[in-house]
Amino acid sequence: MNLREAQAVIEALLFVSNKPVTKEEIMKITNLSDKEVNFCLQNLANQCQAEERGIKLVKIAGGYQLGTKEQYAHYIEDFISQPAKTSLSSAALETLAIILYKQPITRAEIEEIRGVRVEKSLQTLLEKGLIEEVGRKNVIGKPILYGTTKDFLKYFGLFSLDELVSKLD
Amino acid sequence: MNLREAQAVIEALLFVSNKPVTKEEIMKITNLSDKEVNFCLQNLANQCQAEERGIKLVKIAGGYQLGTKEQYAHYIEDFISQPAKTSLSSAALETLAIILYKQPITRAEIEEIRGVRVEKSLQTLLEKGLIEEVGRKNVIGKPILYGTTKDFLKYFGLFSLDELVSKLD
Amino acid sequence: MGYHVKLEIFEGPFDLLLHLIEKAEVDIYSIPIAQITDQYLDYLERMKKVDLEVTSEFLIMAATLIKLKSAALLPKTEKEDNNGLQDDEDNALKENLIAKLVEYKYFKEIARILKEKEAEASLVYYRPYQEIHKRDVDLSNVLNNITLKQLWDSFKLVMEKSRELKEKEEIKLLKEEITIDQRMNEILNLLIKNKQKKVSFSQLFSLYRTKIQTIITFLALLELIRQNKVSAFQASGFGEIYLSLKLFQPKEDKNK
Repeated sequence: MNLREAQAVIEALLFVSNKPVTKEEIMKITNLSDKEVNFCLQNLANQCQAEERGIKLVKIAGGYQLGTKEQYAHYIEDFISQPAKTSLSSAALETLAIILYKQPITRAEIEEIRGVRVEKSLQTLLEKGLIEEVGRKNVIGKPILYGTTKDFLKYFGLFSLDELVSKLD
Repeated sequence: MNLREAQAVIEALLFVSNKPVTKEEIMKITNLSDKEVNFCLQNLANQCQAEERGIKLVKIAGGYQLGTKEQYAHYIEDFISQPAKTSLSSAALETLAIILYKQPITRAEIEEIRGVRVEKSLQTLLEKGLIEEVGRKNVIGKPILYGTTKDFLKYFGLFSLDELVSKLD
Repeated sequence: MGYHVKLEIFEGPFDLLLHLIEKAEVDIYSIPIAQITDQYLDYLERMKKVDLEVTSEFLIMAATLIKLKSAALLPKTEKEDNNGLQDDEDNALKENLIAKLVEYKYFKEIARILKEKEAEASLVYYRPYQEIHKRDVDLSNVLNNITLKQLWDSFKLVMEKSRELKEKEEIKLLKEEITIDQRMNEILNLLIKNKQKKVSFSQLFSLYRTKIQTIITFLALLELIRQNKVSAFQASGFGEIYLSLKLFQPKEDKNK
Protein backbone atom coordinates (compact mmCIF):
# COMPACT_ATOMS: atom_id res chain seq x y z
CA MET A 1 0.00 0.00 0.00
CA ASN A 2 1.49 3.32 -1.02
CA LEU A 3 0.93 6.49 0.98
CA ARG A 4 -1.77 7.78 -1.35
CA GLU A 5 -3.74 4.59 -0.82
CA ALA A 6 -3.04 4.77 2.90
CA GLN A 7 -4.56 8.21 2.95
CA ALA A 8 -7.62 6.86 1.09
CA VAL A 9 -8.06 4.09 3.68
CA ILE A 10 -7.81 6.60 6.51
CA GLU A 11 -10.38 8.84 4.86
CA ALA A 12 -12.71 5.84 4.44
CA LEU A 13 -12.27 4.81 8.09
CA LEU A 14 -12.91 8.31 9.39
CA PHE A 15 -15.90 8.58 7.06
CA VAL A 16 -17.71 5.55 8.49
CA SER A 17 -17.00 6.38 12.12
CA ASN A 18 -19.41 8.51 14.09
CA LYS A 19 -16.88 9.04 16.83
CA PRO A 20 -13.24 10.12 16.99
CA VAL A 21 -10.71 7.48 15.83
CA THR A 22 -7.38 7.40 17.62
CA LYS A 23 -4.05 7.27 15.84
CA GLU A 24 -3.44 3.90 17.50
CA GLU A 25 -6.63 2.47 16.00
CA ILE A 26 -5.60 3.71 12.56
CA MET A 27 -2.13 2.20 12.95
CA LYS A 28 -3.61 -1.12 14.00
CA ILE A 29 -6.05 -1.33 11.08
CA THR A 30 -3.71 -0.08 8.38
CA ASN A 31 -0.43 -1.51 9.63
CA LEU A 32 1.18 1.86 9.04
CA SER A 33 3.82 3.48 11.23
CA ASP A 34 3.13 6.44 13.45
CA LYS A 35 5.07 8.65 11.05
CA GLU A 36 3.15 7.43 8.02
CA VAL A 37 -0.21 7.97 9.69
CA ASN A 38 0.86 11.48 10.69
CA PHE A 39 1.87 12.22 7.12
CA CYS A 40 -1.45 10.98 5.72
CA LEU A 41 -3.51 12.86 8.30
CA GLN A 42 -1.60 16.04 7.58
CA ASN A 43 -2.19 15.61 3.86
CA LEU A 44 -5.87 14.87 4.41
CA ALA A 45 -6.24 17.98 6.56
CA ASN A 46 -4.51 20.14 3.94
CA GLN A 47 -6.64 18.88 1.08
CA CYS A 48 -9.83 19.54 3.04
CA GLN A 49 -8.83 23.17 3.24
CA ALA A 50 -9.58 23.63 -0.46
CA GLU A 51 -12.50 25.98 -1.07
CA GLU A 52 -14.61 23.31 -2.77
CA ARG A 53 -14.40 20.95 0.20
CA GLY A 54 -17.27 21.05 2.75
CA ILE A 55 -15.67 18.82 5.35
CA LYS A 56 -12.53 19.12 7.44
CA LEU A 57 -10.35 16.99 9.66
CA VAL A 58 -11.11 17.69 13.32
CA LYS A 59 -8.66 16.80 16.07
CA ILE A 60 -10.99 15.99 18.92
CA ALA A 61 -11.28 14.00 22.17
CA GLY A 62 -7.94 12.29 21.74
CA GLY A 63 -8.63 11.26 18.15
CA TYR A 64 -9.53 12.34 14.65
CA GLN A 65 -12.90 12.76 13.02
CA LEU A 66 -14.31 14.25 9.85
CA GLY A 67 -16.82 17.04 10.40
CA THR A 68 -18.50 19.73 8.35
CA LYS A 69 -16.98 23.20 8.08
CA GLU A 70 -18.48 25.78 10.47
CA GLN A 71 -19.49 28.20 7.72
CA TYR A 72 -21.97 25.71 6.27
CA ALA A 73 -23.78 24.92 9.54
CA HIS A 74 -26.95 26.78 8.60
CA TYR A 75 -27.37 24.81 5.34
CA ILE A 76 -27.13 21.59 7.35
CA GLU A 77 -29.62 22.80 9.93
CA ASP A 78 -32.02 23.64 7.09
CA PHE A 79 -31.41 20.27 5.53
CA ILE A 80 -31.91 18.06 8.55
CA SER A 81 -34.70 20.47 9.58
CA GLN A 82 -33.28 20.71 13.02
CA PRO A 83 -32.97 23.94 14.96
CA ALA A 84 -29.46 25.02 15.84
CA LYS A 85 -28.11 22.94 18.72
CA THR A 86 -29.20 24.08 22.16
CA SER A 87 -26.47 25.45 24.34
CA LEU A 88 -25.91 24.92 28.05
CA SER A 89 -27.25 27.50 30.52
CA SER A 90 -24.74 29.74 32.30
CA ALA A 91 -25.60 27.91 35.51
CA ALA A 92 -24.69 24.55 33.96
CA LEU A 93 -21.49 25.97 32.43
CA GLU A 94 -20.35 27.39 35.78
CA THR A 95 -21.02 24.08 37.48
CA LEU A 96 -19.13 22.26 34.75
CA ALA A 97 -16.16 24.65 35.00
CA ILE A 98 -15.90 23.93 38.73
CA ILE A 99 -16.10 20.17 38.25
CA LEU A 100 -13.50 20.35 35.49
CA TYR A 101 -10.89 22.00 37.71
CA LYS A 102 -11.80 20.53 41.09
CA GLN A 103 -12.68 16.96 40.19
CA PRO A 104 -13.43 14.71 41.95
CA ILE A 105 -15.82 17.01 43.78
CA THR A 106 -19.10 16.62 45.71
CA ARG A 107 -22.31 18.54 45.18
CA ALA A 108 -21.97 20.37 48.49
CA GLU A 109 -18.48 21.54 47.54
CA ILE A 110 -19.74 22.93 44.23
CA GLU A 111 -22.62 24.68 46.00
CA GLU A 112 -20.15 26.24 48.40
CA ILE A 113 -18.28 27.81 45.46
CA ARG A 114 -21.29 28.88 43.39
CA GLY A 115 -23.37 30.02 46.36
CA VAL A 116 -26.48 28.40 44.92
CA ARG A 117 -27.99 24.95 44.70
CA VAL A 118 -26.69 22.98 41.76
CA GLU A 119 -28.96 19.93 41.72
CA LYS A 120 -30.61 20.90 38.45
CA SER A 121 -27.30 21.71 36.72
CA LEU A 122 -25.82 18.39 37.83
CA GLN A 123 -28.82 16.51 36.42
CA THR A 124 -28.50 18.30 33.09
CA LEU A 125 -24.76 17.63 32.88
CA LEU A 126 -25.19 13.97 33.86
CA GLU A 127 -27.93 13.54 31.29
CA LYS A 128 -25.85 15.16 28.57
CA GLY A 129 -23.07 12.74 29.47
CA LEU A 130 -20.63 15.58 30.21
CA ILE A 131 -20.02 14.50 33.81
CA GLU A 132 -20.32 11.23 35.68
CA GLU A 133 -20.17 9.80 39.16
CA VAL A 134 -16.59 8.80 39.84
CA GLY A 135 -16.90 7.51 43.40
CA ARG A 136 -17.89 8.42 46.94
CA LYS A 137 -16.11 10.76 49.30
CA ASN A 138 -14.96 9.13 52.49
CA VAL A 139 -16.77 11.48 54.86
CA ILE A 140 -20.06 11.27 56.75
CA GLY A 141 -22.91 10.49 54.38
CA LYS A 142 -20.50 9.22 51.70
CA PRO A 143 -21.49 11.89 49.16
CA ILE A 144 -21.13 11.22 45.44
CA LEU A 145 -18.02 12.55 43.72
CA TYR A 146 -18.33 13.93 40.19
CA GLY A 147 -15.84 14.18 37.34
CA THR A 148 -15.91 15.04 33.63
CA THR A 149 -16.31 12.40 30.91
CA LYS A 150 -14.63 11.81 27.56
CA ASP A 151 -17.77 13.21 25.91
CA PHE A 152 -16.91 16.48 27.60
CA LEU A 153 -14.00 16.95 25.19
CA LYS A 154 -16.17 15.98 22.24
CA TYR A 155 -18.90 18.40 23.20
CA PHE A 156 -16.54 21.38 23.38
CA GLY A 157 -14.46 20.34 20.38
CA LEU A 158 -11.31 19.86 22.46
CA PHE A 159 -8.54 17.37 21.81
CA SER A 160 -7.40 17.25 25.43
CA LEU A 161 -7.81 19.17 28.66
CA ASP A 162 -4.36 20.73 28.21
CA GLU A 163 -5.80 22.69 25.33
CA LEU A 164 -8.21 24.42 27.67
CA VAL A 165 -5.59 25.13 30.31
CA SER A 166 -3.32 26.81 27.77
CA LYS A 167 -6.21 29.03 26.66
CA LEU A 168 -6.54 30.29 30.23
CA ASP A 169 -2.96 31.35 30.77
CA MET B 1 -22.05 31.70 -3.44
CA ASN B 2 -19.61 30.70 -6.16
CA LEU B 3 -19.60 27.23 -7.66
CA ARG B 4 -16.64 26.08 -5.58
CA GLU B 5 -18.49 26.99 -2.40
CA ALA B 6 -21.65 25.39 -3.81
CA GLN B 7 -19.72 22.17 -4.23
CA ALA B 8 -18.52 22.44 -0.63
CA VAL B 9 -22.08 22.85 0.64
CA ILE B 10 -23.20 19.82 -1.37
CA GLU B 11 -20.34 17.73 0.02
CA ALA B 12 -21.30 18.80 3.56
CA LEU B 13 -24.97 17.93 2.99
CA LEU B 14 -24.17 14.51 1.58
CA PHE B 15 -21.73 13.92 4.43
CA VAL B 16 -24.32 14.39 7.20
CA SER B 17 -27.04 12.41 5.45
CA ASN B 18 -27.39 8.69 6.01
CA LYS B 19 -29.70 8.25 3.05
CA PRO B 20 -29.62 9.35 -0.59
CA VAL B 21 -30.24 13.05 -1.20
CA THR B 22 -32.21 14.02 -4.31
CA LYS B 23 -31.17 16.73 -6.74
CA GLU B 24 -34.38 18.60 -5.87
CA GLU B 25 -33.47 18.67 -2.18
CA ILE B 26 -30.03 20.04 -3.02
CA MET B 27 -31.55 22.73 -5.28
CA LYS B 28 -33.98 23.77 -2.55
CA ILE B 29 -31.33 24.09 0.16
CA THR B 30 -28.66 25.76 -1.95
CA ASN B 31 -30.86 27.87 -4.27
CA LEU B 32 -28.82 26.62 -7.20
CA SER B 33 -30.14 25.78 -10.66
CA ASP B 34 -30.39 22.24 -11.97
CA LYS B 35 -27.45 22.91 -14.24
CA GLU B 36 -25.27 24.27 -11.43
CA VAL B 37 -26.04 21.32 -9.16
CA ASN B 38 -25.18 18.93 -12.00
CA PHE B 39 -21.89 20.70 -12.52
CA CYS B 40 -20.98 20.54 -8.82
CA LEU B 41 -21.95 16.87 -8.49
CA GLN B 42 -19.89 16.01 -11.55
CA ASN B 43 -16.91 17.85 -10.11
CA LEU B 44 -17.34 16.16 -6.74
CA ALA B 45 -17.49 12.74 -8.41
CA ASN B 46 -14.35 13.47 -10.44
CA GLN B 47 -12.34 14.65 -7.47
CA CYS B 48 -13.27 11.56 -5.46
CA GLN B 49 -11.66 9.45 -8.16
CA ALA B 50 -8.19 10.59 -7.10
CA GLU B 51 -6.12 7.77 -5.68
CA GLU B 52 -5.81 9.35 -2.23
CA ARG B 53 -9.57 9.64 -1.78
CA GLY B 54 -11.34 6.85 0.13
CA ILE B 55 -14.90 7.89 -0.58
CA LYS B 56 -16.89 8.23 -3.78
CA LEU B 57 -20.15 9.71 -5.00
CA VAL B 58 -22.81 7.06 -5.49
CA LYS B 59 -25.95 7.61 -7.59
CA ILE B 60 -28.53 5.48 -5.86
CA ALA B 61 -32.30 5.18 -5.35
CA GLY B 62 -33.09 8.38 -7.20
CA GLY B 63 -30.53 10.42 -5.27
CA TYR B 64 -26.89 10.88 -4.39
CA GLN B 65 -24.91 9.56 -1.47
CA LEU B 66 -21.30 9.41 -0.35
CA GLY B 67 -19.93 5.95 0.34
CA THR B 68 -16.58 4.28 0.84
CA LYS B 69 -14.74 2.78 -2.14
CA GLU B 70 -15.22 -0.97 -2.58
CA GLN B 71 -11.52 -1.79 -2.48
CA TYR B 72 -11.27 -0.60 1.14
CA ALA B 73 -14.26 -2.62 2.42
CA HIS B 74 -12.19 -5.13 4.38
CA TYR B 75 -10.44 -2.38 6.37
CA ILE B 76 -13.82 -1.01 7.32
CA GLU B 77 -15.14 -4.40 8.35
CA ASP B 78 -12.10 -4.87 10.57
CA PHE B 79 -12.68 -1.47 12.04
CA ILE B 80 -16.38 -1.71 12.85
CA SER B 81 -16.22 -5.27 14.13
CA GLN B 82 -14.00 -4.13 16.99
CA PRO B 83 -16.18 -4.36 20.06
CA ALA B 84 -17.12 -1.11 21.68
CA LYS B 85 -15.91 -1.26 25.24
CA THR B 86 -18.12 1.54 26.47
CA SER B 87 -20.39 0.64 29.35
CA LEU B 88 -23.63 2.42 30.12
CA SER B 89 -23.66 5.65 32.11
CA SER B 90 -25.82 5.65 35.23
CA ALA B 91 -28.14 8.12 33.46
CA ALA B 92 -28.63 5.67 30.59
CA LEU B 93 -29.07 2.78 33.01
CA GLU B 94 -31.84 4.63 34.87
CA THR B 95 -33.61 5.37 31.61
CA LEU B 96 -33.28 1.74 30.58
CA ALA B 97 -34.75 0.56 33.89
CA ILE B 98 -37.73 2.87 33.45
CA ILE B 99 -38.34 1.68 29.89
CA LEU B 100 -38.01 -1.96 30.93
CA TYR B 101 -40.64 -1.75 33.64
CA LYS B 102 -42.95 0.89 32.15
CA GLN B 103 -42.92 -0.02 28.46
CA PRO B 104 -44.32 1.08 26.12
CA ILE B 105 -43.44 4.60 27.23
CA THR B 106 -42.86 7.97 25.55
CA ARG B 107 -39.89 10.26 25.99
CA ALA B 108 -42.01 12.87 27.79
CA GLU B 109 -43.20 10.25 30.26
CA ILE B 110 -39.64 9.19 31.06
CA GLU B 111 -38.63 12.83 31.46
CA GLU B 112 -41.53 13.33 33.85
CA ILE B 113 -40.16 10.56 36.05
CA ARG B 114 -36.48 11.44 35.85
CA GLY B 115 -36.99 15.20 35.98
CA VAL B 116 -34.39 15.79 33.25
CA ARG B 117 -34.19 15.53 29.48
CA VAL B 118 -33.37 12.02 28.35
CA GLU B 119 -32.61 12.59 24.67
CA LYS B 120 -28.99 11.54 25.01
CA SER B 121 -29.78 8.40 27.01
CA LEU B 122 -32.41 7.32 24.51
CA GLN B 123 -29.96 7.83 21.65
CA THR B 124 -27.34 5.71 23.41
CA LEU B 125 -29.81 2.93 24.22
CA LEU B 126 -31.11 2.93 20.64
CA GLU B 127 -27.59 2.81 19.24
CA LYS B 128 -26.63 -0.07 21.48
CA GLY B 129 -29.69 -2.03 20.39
CA LEU B 130 -31.17 -2.21 23.88
CA ILE B 131 -34.38 -0.37 23.07
CA GLU B 132 -36.40 0.37 19.95
CA GLU B 133 -39.42 2.27 18.75
CA VAL B 134 -42.46 0.09 19.27
CA GLY B 135 -45.21 2.41 18.02
CA ARG B 136 -46.84 5.76 18.49
CA LYS B 137 -49.01 6.89 21.39
CA ASN B 138 -52.50 7.91 20.37
CA VAL B 139 -52.36 11.42 21.84
CA ILE B 140 -51.67 14.85 20.35
CA GLY B 141 -48.37 14.85 18.47
CA LYS B 142 -48.37 11.06 18.26
CA PRO B 143 -45.17 10.67 20.28
CA ILE B 144 -42.91 7.66 19.76
CA LEU B 145 -43.31 4.79 22.22
CA TYR B 146 -40.17 2.95 23.32
CA GLY B 147 -39.71 -0.60 24.50
CA THR B 148 -36.83 -3.02 25.01
CA THR B 149 -35.62 -5.09 22.04
CA LYS B 150 -35.96 -8.84 21.57
CA ASP B 151 -32.19 -9.13 21.83
CA PHE B 152 -32.35 -7.46 25.21
CA LEU B 153 -34.89 -9.96 26.54
CA LYS B 154 -32.95 -12.82 25.05
CA TYR B 155 -29.81 -11.64 26.79
CA PHE B 156 -31.56 -12.11 30.12
CA GLY B 157 -33.05 -15.43 29.03
CA LEU B 158 -36.57 -14.07 28.75
CA PHE B 159 -39.08 -14.97 26.05
CA SER B 160 -41.65 -12.33 26.88
CA LEU B 161 -42.16 -9.38 29.14
CA ASP B 162 -44.62 -11.35 31.25
CA GLU B 163 -41.72 -13.41 32.48
CA LEU B 164 -40.08 -10.29 33.82
CA VAL B 165 -42.35 -10.21 36.85
CA SER B 166 -41.92 -13.88 37.64
CA LYS B 167 -38.13 -13.54 37.47
CA LEU B 168 -38.27 -10.99 40.25
CA ASP B 169 -39.81 -13.28 42.84
CA MET C 1 -34.34 58.15 36.80
CA GLY C 2 -34.65 55.26 34.43
CA TYR C 3 -36.72 52.34 35.49
CA HIS C 4 -35.45 49.07 34.07
CA VAL C 5 -38.21 46.57 33.62
CA LYS C 6 -35.89 44.02 32.11
CA LEU C 7 -33.42 42.91 34.75
CA GLU C 8 -30.27 41.00 34.12
CA ILE C 9 -30.49 37.48 35.48
CA PHE C 10 -27.70 36.57 37.85
CA GLU C 11 -26.50 33.06 38.52
CA GLY C 12 -26.62 33.52 42.26
CA PRO C 13 -25.51 35.95 44.98
CA PHE C 14 -21.81 35.90 44.04
CA ASP C 15 -22.66 36.68 40.45
CA LEU C 16 -24.75 39.68 41.45
CA LEU C 17 -22.15 40.88 43.94
CA LEU C 18 -19.40 40.58 41.36
CA HIS C 19 -21.48 42.58 38.91
CA LEU C 20 -21.98 45.38 41.45
CA ILE C 21 -18.28 45.44 42.28
CA GLU C 22 -17.33 45.61 38.62
CA LYS C 23 -19.89 48.34 38.03
CA ALA C 24 -18.46 50.34 40.93
CA GLU C 25 -15.02 49.87 39.33
CA VAL C 26 -13.40 48.91 42.57
CA ASP C 27 -10.99 46.15 43.42
CA ILE C 28 -12.54 43.00 44.92
CA TYR C 29 -10.17 43.39 47.87
CA SER C 30 -11.51 46.82 48.83
CA ILE C 31 -15.25 46.56 48.52
CA PRO C 32 -17.15 49.60 49.78
CA ILE C 33 -19.48 47.46 51.89
CA ALA C 34 -22.10 50.09 52.71
CA GLN C 35 -22.55 51.14 49.10
CA ILE C 36 -22.57 47.62 47.71
CA THR C 37 -25.01 46.42 50.37
CA ASP C 38 -27.50 49.14 49.48
CA GLN C 39 -27.20 48.36 45.78
CA TYR C 40 -27.57 44.66 46.47
CA LEU C 41 -30.77 45.16 48.49
CA ASP C 42 -32.04 47.58 45.87
CA TYR C 43 -31.55 44.94 43.22
CA LEU C 44 -33.45 42.33 45.24
CA GLU C 45 -36.25 44.85 45.59
CA ARG C 46 -36.39 45.33 41.82
CA MET C 47 -36.30 41.58 41.26
CA LYS C 48 -39.41 41.28 43.36
CA LYS C 49 -41.12 44.09 41.46
CA VAL C 50 -40.78 42.25 38.19
CA ASP C 51 -41.74 38.97 39.81
CA LEU C 52 -38.35 37.35 39.61
CA GLU C 53 -37.73 34.65 42.11
CA VAL C 54 -35.59 35.87 45.00
CA THR C 55 -34.21 32.59 46.25
CA SER C 56 -32.96 31.95 49.76
CA GLU C 57 -29.33 32.14 48.63
CA PHE C 58 -29.78 35.79 47.69
CA LEU C 59 -31.33 36.51 51.08
CA ILE C 60 -28.58 34.76 53.01
CA MET C 61 -26.03 36.92 51.20
CA ALA C 62 -28.16 39.97 51.98
CA ALA C 63 -28.04 39.07 55.67
CA THR C 64 -24.24 38.66 55.50
CA LEU C 65 -23.84 42.04 53.81
CA ILE C 66 -26.14 43.73 56.31
CA LYS C 67 -24.11 42.27 59.14
CA LEU C 68 -20.90 43.58 57.62
CA LYS C 69 -22.45 46.94 56.94
CA SER C 70 -23.81 47.37 60.46
CA ALA C 71 -20.44 46.31 61.89
CA ALA C 72 -18.75 48.96 59.78
CA LEU C 73 -21.22 51.60 60.97
CA LEU C 74 -20.77 50.87 64.68
CA PRO C 75 -18.58 53.39 66.50
CA LYS C 76 -15.06 52.14 67.00
CA THR C 77 -15.16 52.51 70.81
CA GLU C 78 -18.10 50.16 71.18
CA LYS C 79 -16.30 47.52 69.21
CA GLU C 80 -13.19 47.87 71.33
CA ASP C 81 -15.24 47.24 74.46
CA ASN C 82 -15.40 43.62 73.46
CA ASN C 83 -11.62 43.36 73.31
CA GLY C 84 -11.81 43.56 69.53
CA LEU C 85 -13.44 40.15 69.42
CA GLN C 86 -16.40 41.26 67.35
CA ASP C 87 -14.05 43.14 65.07
CA ASP C 88 -11.99 40.02 64.36
CA GLU C 89 -15.08 38.02 63.60
CA ASP C 90 -16.32 40.62 61.13
CA ASN C 91 -12.93 40.79 59.48
CA ALA C 92 -12.88 37.04 59.08
CA LEU C 93 -16.36 37.19 57.59
CA LYS C 94 -15.28 39.83 55.10
CA GLU C 95 -12.07 38.01 54.19
CA ASN C 96 -13.99 34.80 53.68
CA LEU C 97 -16.47 36.59 51.44
CA ILE C 98 -13.66 38.12 49.37
CA ALA C 99 -11.86 34.77 49.01
CA LYS C 100 -15.07 33.19 47.77
CA LEU C 101 -15.67 36.03 45.32
CA VAL C 102 -12.17 35.66 43.89
CA GLU C 103 -12.62 31.93 43.43
CA TYR C 104 -16.07 32.36 41.93
CA LYS C 105 -14.75 34.95 39.46
CA TYR C 106 -12.11 32.47 38.26
CA PHE C 107 -14.68 29.79 37.49
CA LYS C 108 -16.97 32.28 35.83
CA GLU C 109 -14.10 33.07 33.45
CA ILE C 110 -13.61 29.37 32.65
CA ALA C 111 -17.35 29.07 32.05
CA ARG C 112 -17.07 31.95 29.58
CA ILE C 113 -14.30 30.16 27.66
CA LEU C 114 -16.36 26.97 27.64
CA LYS C 115 -19.29 28.93 26.23
CA GLU C 116 -17.13 30.14 23.33
CA LYS C 117 -15.85 26.65 22.66
CA GLU C 118 -19.39 25.29 22.79
CA ALA C 119 -20.55 27.85 20.23
CA GLU C 120 -17.69 26.93 17.85
CA ALA C 121 -18.14 23.19 18.31
CA SER C 122 -21.90 23.36 17.80
CA LEU C 123 -21.34 24.44 14.19
CA VAL C 124 -19.54 21.24 13.22
CA TYR C 125 -21.71 18.31 12.21
CA TYR C 126 -20.50 14.73 12.20
CA ARG C 127 -21.65 11.61 10.47
CA PRO C 128 -24.91 10.30 11.86
CA TYR C 129 -25.18 7.00 13.62
CA GLN C 130 -25.78 4.26 11.09
CA GLU C 131 -27.37 0.84 11.11
CA ILE C 132 -24.02 -0.58 10.09
CA HIS C 133 -22.84 -0.15 13.68
CA LYS C 134 -25.71 -2.09 15.15
CA ARG C 135 -25.29 -5.21 13.09
CA ASP C 136 -22.51 -6.71 15.16
CA VAL C 137 -23.51 -5.38 18.54
CA ASP C 138 -22.84 -7.90 21.23
CA LEU C 139 -25.10 -7.01 24.13
CA SER C 140 -22.86 -8.74 26.64
CA ASN C 141 -20.33 -6.05 25.86
CA VAL C 142 -22.76 -3.29 26.69
CA LEU C 143 -24.45 -5.00 29.62
CA ASN C 144 -21.27 -6.64 30.88
CA ASN C 145 -22.13 -6.91 34.55
CA ILE C 146 -25.66 -5.65 34.72
CA THR C 147 -28.25 -8.09 36.08
CA LEU C 148 -32.04 -7.92 36.00
CA LYS C 149 -31.96 -7.48 39.78
CA GLN C 150 -29.82 -4.35 39.33
CA LEU C 151 -32.21 -2.95 36.76
CA TRP C 152 -35.13 -3.58 39.11
CA ASP C 153 -33.29 -1.89 41.99
CA SER C 154 -32.41 1.02 39.76
CA PHE C 155 -36.06 1.31 38.73
CA LYS C 156 -37.27 1.33 42.33
CA LEU C 157 -34.65 3.92 43.25
CA VAL C 158 -35.53 6.18 40.36
CA MET C 159 -39.25 6.05 41.15
CA GLU C 160 -38.45 6.86 44.76
CA LYS C 161 -36.27 9.81 43.68
CA SER C 162 -39.05 10.99 41.39
CA ARG C 163 -41.51 11.01 44.27
CA GLU C 164 -39.09 12.91 46.48
CA LEU C 165 -38.43 15.42 43.72
CA LYS C 166 -42.12 16.15 43.37
CA GLU C 167 -42.62 16.48 47.12
CA LYS C 168 -39.70 18.87 47.29
CA GLU C 169 -41.19 21.01 44.56
CA GLU C 170 -44.40 21.28 46.55
CA ILE C 171 -42.54 22.38 49.66
CA LYS C 172 -40.58 24.89 47.62
CA LEU C 173 -43.76 26.51 46.38
CA LEU C 174 -44.97 26.93 49.93
CA LYS C 175 -41.72 28.58 50.94
CA GLU C 176 -41.85 31.11 48.17
CA GLU C 177 -45.35 32.24 49.01
CA ILE C 178 -44.16 34.94 51.35
CA THR C 179 -42.37 38.02 50.03
CA ILE C 180 -40.72 40.69 52.13
CA ASP C 181 -43.60 43.04 51.32
CA GLN C 182 -46.14 40.56 52.56
CA ARG C 183 -44.15 39.92 55.70
CA MET C 184 -43.94 43.67 56.32
CA ASN C 185 -47.72 43.86 56.20
CA GLU C 186 -48.00 40.88 58.52
CA ILE C 187 -45.74 42.51 61.08
CA LEU C 188 -47.69 45.75 60.85
CA ASN C 189 -50.97 43.90 61.32
CA LEU C 190 -49.56 42.07 64.29
CA LEU C 191 -48.60 45.38 65.88
CA ILE C 192 -51.92 47.01 65.04
CA LYS C 193 -53.90 44.17 66.57
CA ASN C 194 -51.79 44.25 69.70
CA LYS C 195 -53.33 46.36 72.46
CA GLN C 196 -50.08 48.04 73.43
CA LYS C 197 -49.04 48.32 69.76
CA LYS C 198 -45.88 46.63 70.89
CA VAL C 199 -44.34 43.18 70.52
CA SER C 200 -41.03 41.74 71.68
CA PHE C 201 -38.29 40.75 69.25
CA SER C 202 -38.11 37.18 70.53
CA GLN C 203 -41.88 36.87 70.41
CA LEU C 204 -41.93 37.95 66.78
CA PHE C 205 -39.21 35.54 65.72
CA SER C 206 -40.65 32.62 67.65
CA LEU C 207 -43.39 32.64 65.01
CA TYR C 208 -40.93 31.58 62.32
CA ARG C 209 -39.05 28.35 62.46
CA THR C 210 -37.09 27.99 59.25
CA LYS C 211 -33.94 29.87 58.30
CA ILE C 212 -35.53 31.41 55.23
CA GLN C 213 -38.59 32.59 57.17
CA THR C 214 -36.35 34.13 59.80
CA ILE C 215 -34.29 35.95 57.19
CA ILE C 216 -37.34 37.29 55.39
CA THR C 217 -38.79 38.49 58.69
CA PHE C 218 -35.54 40.17 59.64
CA LEU C 219 -35.27 41.94 56.28
CA ALA C 220 -38.92 42.99 56.50
CA LEU C 221 -38.31 44.38 59.97
CA LEU C 222 -35.25 46.34 58.85
CA GLU C 223 -37.26 47.82 56.02
CA LEU C 224 -40.10 48.82 58.36
CA ILE C 225 -37.62 50.54 60.66
CA ARG C 226 -36.03 52.30 57.70
CA GLN C 227 -39.43 53.52 56.54
CA ASN C 228 -39.98 54.87 60.02
CA LYS C 229 -43.09 52.77 60.57
CA VAL C 230 -41.73 50.68 63.39
CA SER C 231 -39.25 51.55 66.08
CA ALA C 232 -37.06 49.26 68.11
CA PHE C 233 -36.38 49.91 71.75
CA GLN C 234 -34.07 48.22 74.19
CA ALA C 235 -34.32 49.06 77.90
CA SER C 236 -30.94 47.67 78.90
CA GLY C 237 -27.88 46.12 77.28
CA PHE C 238 -28.61 42.50 76.28
CA GLY C 239 -32.20 43.06 77.39
CA GLU C 240 -35.25 42.25 75.35
CA ILE C 241 -35.83 44.42 72.30
CA TYR C 242 -39.35 45.73 71.84
CA LEU C 243 -40.82 46.71 68.54
CA SER C 244 -43.56 49.28 68.52
CA LEU C 245 -45.75 50.89 65.95
CA LYS C 246 -44.45 54.34 65.16
CA LEU C 247 -46.72 55.59 62.52
CA PHE C 248 -50.03 54.20 61.58
CA GLN C 249 -51.10 54.87 58.04
CA PRO C 250 -54.18 53.17 56.62
CA LYS C 251 -53.38 51.32 53.40
CA GLU C 252 -55.60 53.57 51.31
CA ASP C 253 -53.60 56.65 52.28
CA LYS C 254 -50.33 55.00 51.50
CA ASN C 255 -51.30 54.30 47.95
CA LYS C 256 -52.45 57.81 47.17
